[in-house]
Amino acid sequence: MPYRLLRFALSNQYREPRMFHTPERLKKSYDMVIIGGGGHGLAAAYHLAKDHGINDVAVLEKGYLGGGNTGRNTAIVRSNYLTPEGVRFYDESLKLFQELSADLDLNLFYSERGHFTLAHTDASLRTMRWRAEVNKHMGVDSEVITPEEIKRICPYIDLECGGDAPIAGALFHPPGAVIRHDAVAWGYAREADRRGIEIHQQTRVTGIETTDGGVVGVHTDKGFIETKKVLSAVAGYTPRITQMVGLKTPLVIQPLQACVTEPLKPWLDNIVVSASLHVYISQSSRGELVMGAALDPYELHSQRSTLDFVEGLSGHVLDLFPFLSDVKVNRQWAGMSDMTPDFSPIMGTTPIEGFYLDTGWGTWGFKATPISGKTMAHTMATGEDHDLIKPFNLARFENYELVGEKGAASVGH
Amino acid sequence: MKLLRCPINGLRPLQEFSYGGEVRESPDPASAADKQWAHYVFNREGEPGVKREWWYHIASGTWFIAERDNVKDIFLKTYLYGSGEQTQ
Amino acid sequence: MIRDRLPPQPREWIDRGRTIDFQFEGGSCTGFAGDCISSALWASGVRMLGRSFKYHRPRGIYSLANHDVNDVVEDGVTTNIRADVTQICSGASYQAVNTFGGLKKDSARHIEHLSRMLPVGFYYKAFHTPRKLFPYWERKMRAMAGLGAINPKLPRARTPKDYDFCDVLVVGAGPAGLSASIAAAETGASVLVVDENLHPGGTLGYQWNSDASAARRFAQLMGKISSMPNVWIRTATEAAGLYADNWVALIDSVRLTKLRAGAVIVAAGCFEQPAVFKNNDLPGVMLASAAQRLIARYAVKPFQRGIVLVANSDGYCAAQDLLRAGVQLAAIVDLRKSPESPELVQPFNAARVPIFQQHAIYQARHASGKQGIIGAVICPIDDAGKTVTERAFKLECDGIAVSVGWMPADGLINQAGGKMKYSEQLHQYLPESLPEKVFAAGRVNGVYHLEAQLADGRRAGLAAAAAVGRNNGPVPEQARHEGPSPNHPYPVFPHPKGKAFVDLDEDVQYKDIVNAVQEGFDSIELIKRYTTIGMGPSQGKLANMNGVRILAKTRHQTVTQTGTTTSRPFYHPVPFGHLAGRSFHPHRLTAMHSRHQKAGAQFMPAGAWHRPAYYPAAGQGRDDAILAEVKTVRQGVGLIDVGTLGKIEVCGPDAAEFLERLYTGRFAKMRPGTTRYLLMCDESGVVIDDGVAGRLAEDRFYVTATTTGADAVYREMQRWAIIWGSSVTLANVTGQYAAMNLAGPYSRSILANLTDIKLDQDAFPYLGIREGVVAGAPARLMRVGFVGELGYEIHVPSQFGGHVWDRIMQQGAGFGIKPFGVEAQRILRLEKGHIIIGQDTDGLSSPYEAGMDWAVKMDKPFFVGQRSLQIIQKRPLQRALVGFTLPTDYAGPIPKECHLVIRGDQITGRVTSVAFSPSLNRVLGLAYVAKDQSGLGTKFTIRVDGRKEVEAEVVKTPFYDPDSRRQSETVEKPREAAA
Amino acid sequence: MTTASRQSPMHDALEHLHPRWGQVNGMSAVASFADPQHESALCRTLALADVSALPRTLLKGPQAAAWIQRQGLSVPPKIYAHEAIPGGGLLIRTGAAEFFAEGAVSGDAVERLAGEGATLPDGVYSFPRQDAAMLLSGEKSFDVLAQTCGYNFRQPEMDFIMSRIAGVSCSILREDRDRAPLFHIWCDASYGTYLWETLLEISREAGGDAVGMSCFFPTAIK
Repeated sequence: MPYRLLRFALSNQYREPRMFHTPERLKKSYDMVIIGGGGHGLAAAYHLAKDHGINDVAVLEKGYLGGGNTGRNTAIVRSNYLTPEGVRFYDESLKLFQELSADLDLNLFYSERGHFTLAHTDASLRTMRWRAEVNKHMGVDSEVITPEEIKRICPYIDLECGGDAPIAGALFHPPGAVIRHDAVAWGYAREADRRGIEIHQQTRVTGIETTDGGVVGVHTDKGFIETKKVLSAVAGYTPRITQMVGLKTPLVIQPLQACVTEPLKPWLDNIVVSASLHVYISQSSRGELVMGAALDPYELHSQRSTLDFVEGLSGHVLDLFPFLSDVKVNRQWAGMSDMTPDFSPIMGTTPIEGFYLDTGWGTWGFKATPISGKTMAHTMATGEDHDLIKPFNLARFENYELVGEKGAASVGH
Repeated sequence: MKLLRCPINGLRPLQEFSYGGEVRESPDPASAADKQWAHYVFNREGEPGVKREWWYHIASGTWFIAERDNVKDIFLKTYLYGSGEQTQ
Repeated sequence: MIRDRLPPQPREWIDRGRTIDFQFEGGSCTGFAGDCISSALWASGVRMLGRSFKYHRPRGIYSLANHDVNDVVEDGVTTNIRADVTQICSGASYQAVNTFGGLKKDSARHIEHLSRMLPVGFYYKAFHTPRKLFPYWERKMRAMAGLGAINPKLPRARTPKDYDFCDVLVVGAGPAGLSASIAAAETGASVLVVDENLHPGGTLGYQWNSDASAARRFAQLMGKISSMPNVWIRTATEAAGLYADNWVALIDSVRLTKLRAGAVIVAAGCFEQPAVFKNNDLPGVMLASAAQRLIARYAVKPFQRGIVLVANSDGYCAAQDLLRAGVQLAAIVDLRKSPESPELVQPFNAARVPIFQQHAIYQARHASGKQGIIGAVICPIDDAGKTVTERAFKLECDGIAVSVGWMPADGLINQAGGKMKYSEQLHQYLPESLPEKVFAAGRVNGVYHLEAQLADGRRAGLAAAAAVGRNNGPVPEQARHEGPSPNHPYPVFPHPKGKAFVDLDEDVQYKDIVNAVQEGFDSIELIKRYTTIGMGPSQGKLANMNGVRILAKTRHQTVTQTGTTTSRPFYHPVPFGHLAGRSFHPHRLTAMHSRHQKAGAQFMPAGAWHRPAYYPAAGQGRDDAILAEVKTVRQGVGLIDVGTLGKIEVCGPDAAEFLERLYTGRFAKMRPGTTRYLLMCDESGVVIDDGVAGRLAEDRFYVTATTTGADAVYREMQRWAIIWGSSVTLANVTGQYAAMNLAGPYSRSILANLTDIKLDQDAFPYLGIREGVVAGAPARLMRVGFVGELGYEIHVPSQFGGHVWDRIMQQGAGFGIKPFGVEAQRILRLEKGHIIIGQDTDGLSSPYEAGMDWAVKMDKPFFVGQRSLQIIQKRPLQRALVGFTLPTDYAGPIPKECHLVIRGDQITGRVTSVAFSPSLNRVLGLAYVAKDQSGLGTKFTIRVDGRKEVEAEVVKTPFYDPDSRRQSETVEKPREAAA
Repeated sequence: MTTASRQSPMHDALEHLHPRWGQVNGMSAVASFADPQHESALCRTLALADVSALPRTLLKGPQAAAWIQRQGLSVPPKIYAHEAIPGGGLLIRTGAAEFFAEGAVSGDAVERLAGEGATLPDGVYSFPRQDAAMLLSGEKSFDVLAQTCGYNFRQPEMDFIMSRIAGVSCSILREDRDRAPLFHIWCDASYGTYLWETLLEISREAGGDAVGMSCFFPTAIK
């Protein structure tokens, strides 16, 4: 047993300090305000303080830390994207994730499992090869493998998929990992808090004040704050924020659902994704199977669950692993995904001076948490879009310069 | 599963339909500036609220308009395009 | 041996006529039919039924109501079987899950000695440095986690699902539910009552076990219901989820029923809540309602000498049941100053059972190995509810029954978006706002007295009937609970040493919550995620309430200020098999499918279709088969099934105008009898589909679309027709027509003998379309050039497809005709430089990038995508699709589709199509390259497998027969065939 | 005039059941699979039959209604209303200007409606309907439908609907025969084999089976 655990045994009292504080009240003004106390907002706060020495920052969270999509996604980390812009960005993220437990001194259970994206048709196999080639070019460990190789690494999988959609091959991404998602938010919050950044939970933004095209302050249900720089990092709630500054975006909010089974002894080490079956599945360190599927088919600003989601998902899980018929689904939930037309994020500066966007995270936001925090912090500190996110600026749409990730992201969690 | 009332086929489960996106007025392509057109092509009314949407009943091939509260996920009324007439 | 079986009980569930033998942990046991695993074991004197999740502490019966998640077994077939609700099977052999070396010897039990090192969230604070060691620790932790093990041998269950409908669904067949169903049914509504228990009755079946008047009530209710034709009762059926518009998932042992209910009445009763004290988890400590279930349902004596911890009259009733069951009562410990009424106490005075008012159990004392309890430490509590430990004293007992309060089973209400509000008077949650057409009845409403429950059920039944338009009569006011609350506001008695559990699923202790708050996890949602309280298989039904109370107390808040977590589906976990059902996989077959099967075709999926990929001869490999098919078409004649192509008829006065607005080309001036290529863009100017338009008449076009695009294209056509107000009549006839392409030099010679249509070059030129009869069937013929040989696409009503195919194959036999598949067609069209939408284009390709400028008529007044293309035109082209070849003598690895075009360290494009062309005897393909690489003769580099680099040259397309002579040349019947 | 032989979309699935074949409108159609008494008994409990051999057409266009009237047929007044075709057959209004006609084993009403051998007037267009057509018959047909379709077929107003069965778009008409429920089911020919096999599997689990056309057209099968 590690010494760190012994110290618990050696003390009579429980001496663990607070991870984060609850400030008495909002100050009159801050250098910067971050809307959204999820992974992205907290990571941005952490990097503002750590990389740029800026700590006069308030993080405003209408609910509780990591209560949005940070705590609702299926916690998969990977970088086997399709476009060079995407791969470069997500691979930086993955590298930060690998060191994150040490950097935040919190065990985030970062667990490299190997990530399969199954192909059931030669058309999807072509896309897999496209991704693999781009990935390899960018130095990312990613390979198209045969059904036999899949079987060797993941012996329980039924290559026939119940006969309806036999597996033709897969994109295999060894660094693909899962991680304890809530802890990511807590770790960033603790380190930001430790560096003097204020985290205000249960604080709702009600308006953003601008004069001649620039931000001057933020209205909240706890009073007005003067500030010149505001970051919106609220995923599914982004349209409500952009509305406050009169900014139009391509975002459409659609629910993404997920569910978990009762805990089982470990049997599935890998992360298995099938785009055409619309299912992705991994086993958590608690032993639960964590699963998700495609987006719900229409716009919705709520987190309701549906029965047809879990029916369809179950059918596809059994196509892959027929012996799970008697395993029980314990709980289902949903998050609100902020979808973009090209399945790439919208990040950085906007036409409104001092208003920064970190959105368009659709179904791929969690895996970008560290890098979006780092690049958005840089962008806010310097006023210039970080190089990694230049391709993702909102202006790309009116310039017809989309970054086509669709082939990699459709169900590529 | 939700129920949706098709003006032709009546009240049916949502799985019989497919979603066609918001009803959007195209600016006049001849007079619209490039930015204005790009705005029409890419941007959406993403805010929560009551929207006019296209819905399609698959089995019968029927397009119609639904006014939906996309926060409560409640269909307020549905009617055929052009006929503002309400169907309960 | 059946040590603790009681004499017959009035409404017991067991069949004493049928004994059942089974094994538990290797030992043989006997029970009666109708016993659940837990009751049969308990009756045989087994006390340790399982071990806990984290510390592997012994656990016994706790709720006997589907919440005993520590008493979970596997039977060698399936796993995570809940012993407290699963009936024993004869011959079954049960093992407790998550033990290491068996339940008794479980080596993991030693973890508890380390428990001081494993406080809440310990795993967040260690094992991560050095990083390379974490995988080792993770393996160890994963091995400890999890309950049952999967059985990879288990075959897939395809259990049927079904749909059902009713006016009113009543969840819960207890007093409130039964009376609600009667009231609703009396209005004429169709009523379905579901209850997760094997038998109806709810509390009437165990809490009122020995109350004669309650028994009479029960008989009346059941009698009435059996006399009503419009009430159905489904027992052993659980309402697992309540979704939008009263869409309800009903789960029984074999199937999922998807029920559409007009209205839903939640009369699911309450969960009895535990008290928190040291060792409150060990075998022998149980909820009073569990003890009553043991007695009333299974006729099992819960223990020999017991203590009853009470905070309500239900506890006194339970104590009486225990006395009647022959249990010696060491004491009744009442948390309150005094009971509701003196009558409650009298029977116990008579039986000389000491009653300690305003006392609490401070600790349960355990036998060695914690496999049972031997006594309790009791001490007074002050007015603030704190234990006065210096006045503590011990009593001996082997069981403790806890009756300190209830929480409504409000899961369905929460799922449906209803709001529950904590009542500081009743100390439980009560419905604040109910969703439309959802109602609550009975104890969910905080109504506890039997007659009041019946009245409240009646009210809910009438209200529900009114909601579905069955009842116009008056709906009475809702009854309220009278008298003191049955729920104690804070049944929590911490102990400085030892473990007092709040959540038995997850082994969450009192101190874990206090410590988590100290670390800043001070909202209920954060507490849940940090301590994992409520995350276990029972979803915190017995844990969340006390968790909230402890958090509230620690933060000096009220329970209302503290709030609660949202409960989500499912009410109880549901098997994948039930949810998946048969899982239908609809697929489409062409009219000639059986012909392809007989010809030994290898099929490939295309959307929902199965299409022949190629037809290997015996012993022939894939590539050889495909090359042979290509040769056949180029040098002789082949026949391919193209029935999966989208086929849409566009008719009416505006037909031509409509196509001009929808597609990029011009169609107004097309002469009837001709065809023209179609290209479709979306509004952003991206290429999305293509096909051919054949003009059959001034007002009638026959339009094809890609196999996978057909449905979407037709759907968008319908929508544009509405928006534009076009006077067109559209019909998607994709499935109505079989279609085949007869291609190759001999095609005309073959067809000539089968049709009345004049085929000679002048009568039926290239790109013509004709209607007539082929092989006796009404047909449409198109001369199209996709594969680049003389060819005829033949469309006939699908029922004729097989016949026409056969006749052509017979007629072609003399010409060596062969069927060919999609793979050969891909090579043939590639030789002609024809692109495939979706393969040679991607989600962002403009017609200009795809080299389709020729198909785009920008000078038209309007077409979909035109305005965006005007913008795109102004911008420098980033990439271009070009044809390329490798040197004829090239012998290296052949590039594959999606291999990259590389310049320096830059990706400038990718290969979209590539193949060895048997006709040109060299490798050729299509690729996206940078604009400045797209000039004819330009050399560029493709990186192939093994990071090798291959130089390719940009060449003009079509590669094969550039001036398309072969599409018009005819070749007479070959001599050898004539002979 | 066509001389070619037609085949049911389910032909091969039927062939596997070794039926007694007959001829209907130039299509080999199943007369029966088993003893006729047994099959007609099944029709009262649960039976599935392929009736794809019946002639069908789809008429569309602003003048369609007028054309139908001119053929001496009464035009169904509103969408999804239907009329019997004299001499056998059905005419269903499937849209404001859309009509679906199915003939019987004899007669040429459908051919005339489709304008075969004549030219249709402007504003009327006819299209082939090569549907996989089935009859689901008997008391237990409700159980089969309950496993495959989310529509409540027991509600009294159930008449003609377009919905999904086992994931396939279908037209469904209820038309009871001598007090036994009878459902016409039409779907795209390409889904025929899948839908037939799915419905047959479920029907057999429920004690039903496939029957021939003779059950419904006793004299007509040659």
